[in-house]
Amino acid sequence: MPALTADLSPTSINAKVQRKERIKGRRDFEEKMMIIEAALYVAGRPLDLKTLCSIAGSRSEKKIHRIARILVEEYKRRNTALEVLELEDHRFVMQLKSNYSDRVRRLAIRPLLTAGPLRTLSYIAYKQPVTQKQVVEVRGKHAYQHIRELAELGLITRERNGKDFILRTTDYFADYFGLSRSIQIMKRQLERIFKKHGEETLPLSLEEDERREMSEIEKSASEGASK
Amino acid sequence: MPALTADLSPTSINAKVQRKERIKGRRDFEEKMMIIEAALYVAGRPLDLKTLCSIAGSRSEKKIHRIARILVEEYKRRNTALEVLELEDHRFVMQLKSNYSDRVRRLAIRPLLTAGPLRTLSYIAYKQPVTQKQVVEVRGKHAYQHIRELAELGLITRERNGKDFILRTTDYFADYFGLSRSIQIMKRQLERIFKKHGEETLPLSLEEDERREMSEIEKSASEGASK
Amino acid sequence: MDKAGSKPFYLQPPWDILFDFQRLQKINPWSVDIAFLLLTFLEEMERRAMVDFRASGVALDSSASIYLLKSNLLLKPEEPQPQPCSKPIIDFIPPPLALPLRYELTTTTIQSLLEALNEALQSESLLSVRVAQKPILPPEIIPTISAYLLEIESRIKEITQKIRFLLEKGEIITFSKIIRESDRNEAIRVFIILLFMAQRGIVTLWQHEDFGEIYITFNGEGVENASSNS
Repeated sequence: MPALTADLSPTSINAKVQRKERIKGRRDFEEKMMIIEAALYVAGRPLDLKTLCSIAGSRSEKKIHRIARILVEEYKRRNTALEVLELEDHRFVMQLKSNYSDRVRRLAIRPLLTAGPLRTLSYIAYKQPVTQKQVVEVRGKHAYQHIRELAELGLITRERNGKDFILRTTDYFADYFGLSRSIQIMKRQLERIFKKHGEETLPLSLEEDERREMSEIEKSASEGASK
Repeated sequence: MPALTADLSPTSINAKVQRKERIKGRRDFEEKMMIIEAALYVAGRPLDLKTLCSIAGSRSEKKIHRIARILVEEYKRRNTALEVLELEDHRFVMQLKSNYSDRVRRLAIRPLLTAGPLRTLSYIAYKQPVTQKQVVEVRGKHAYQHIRELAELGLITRERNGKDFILRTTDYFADYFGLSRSIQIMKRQLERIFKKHGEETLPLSLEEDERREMSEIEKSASEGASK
Repeated sequence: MDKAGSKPFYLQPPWDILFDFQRLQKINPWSVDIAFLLLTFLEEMERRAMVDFRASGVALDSSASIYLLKSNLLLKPEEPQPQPCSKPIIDFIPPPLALPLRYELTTTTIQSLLEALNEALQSESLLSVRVAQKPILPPEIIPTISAYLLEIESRIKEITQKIRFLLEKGEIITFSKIIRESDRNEAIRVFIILLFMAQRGIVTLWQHEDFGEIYITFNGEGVENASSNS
């Protein structure tokens, strides 16, 4: 039981200071977690630790990494339609859980890509670097329009090659889908996904086990490359 | 303590059915709450009960209203940078708590519209109902393309009128910018903030007091109209 | 003035080509010397002290159409050729990749809307002033164009120098690089000169898509011919 009179002994003052420090520390921690949450909500794209540090006003990437990971856990614990995920290279993103997307898709602000352009995108990602000519031959004339759209959205790049174009996906594309930025590794990852899901539509976001699998592919691939 | 042997008495079966019903009811409730949350997250603008009902697949506005209100409470309870609010007319919105917006504002990098279409949109909002011909005369030939784009995004409607079209902004437009859905009142609101702010910088989104001011204009305008 | 019933001078050769739309569609645009036609048309009008803005307008419009025909002829072969009905290539087509749904705050706020409104209203007021004060077709524009077209040779030299300069820097030559510091009118003039240069084989122009960048290939011999000619 605490004494009703003020206890001014050195031990007690020390304990009080410590408690205050702890409370201050916890507040700071919560405040930073909420700023990271706010940042991920507003950005709508994966953010790296450097950006999160600068937004949260912290110099320690390690600290921010720890807080962001706790935010990921916090979202898993909550009964919510949203998720916060850690991607490769310690990037974090907030998004809708994939099982809700179909029902609320029509409310999204920006017109999202329809199945046609998404198929073209999928083909480019899998075959890259690939010529525009080949894509059009396989996907049909409409692919010209798809390619324009995909380039406008920053998902692919077009590099002139004589009268043709060489198409490649961008880092933004890799980030968006949580795939590796290395083309070689990404293709292996995609192969795995295509095999698993067959002709079905892919899940909107990667599931936990797939994500693990992906990073294993990546790990083994980069080990192979360094040998 | 529950009996280890199966109890098949009518009272017990009834109780089991009731328990199952309750569990099913709670699951349905939670599912609907998460769909409402998903809808508010993706839309990023206020949604009315009708929209929420259609998304959640429910015919009872009363039920959806109750669930949405519980979501509001749920967000108040959580330690989060986001909030769900009930506006007038029983509309609900998910947004960032205002004390975080300053710090994360710079992460917003993409505009809803580029400068040209935005000018055309603002002109239509201010002059509506306005003919396509007049808009093109003032804004130039490019406005045809702008008008198509704005209609595709659901920001304006085009209603045929002889050889011309009558253009109006949609409810979606009003909600996006936090303006009244009534054209008359919206024009007054635009005039008011236009005059008030002149060359000053406006905040990123409407602050509490502005939201209040807007609804006051709205209230006084509709009272005036009903007299 | 011509007597009522008789044809005005411009409906007679050589100017009649500018007023006969059906013939215009069929002719070889390279066989028409627009500079000559416009210049003599103006001189004739001055001589007769007869100013007819409608006729000037039509003449200008037809000249523009001829330039368009010329540019179409030059650029057409570079557009993607329709594929002959070959067998569709059978290839593994993976399932579509679906984008995850993420909310993203846009930079467009009510302030952006109001700023845009301010600009739109300003241009509206400018428009009313413009309509009231300025004649639709300033008469001096026609002599300016004609005089300019007479300087084709010196302009070709100038642009050739620019292209050479870019080539020396090892750059890909595009229309936008050549007009980098030019205003709109100058850009149009450069474009017309480029059409002349292409017709003479000094350069080849190609474009990937309508309204896209114009790429310029420099043909060495053509230039030597052109410079020795001039």
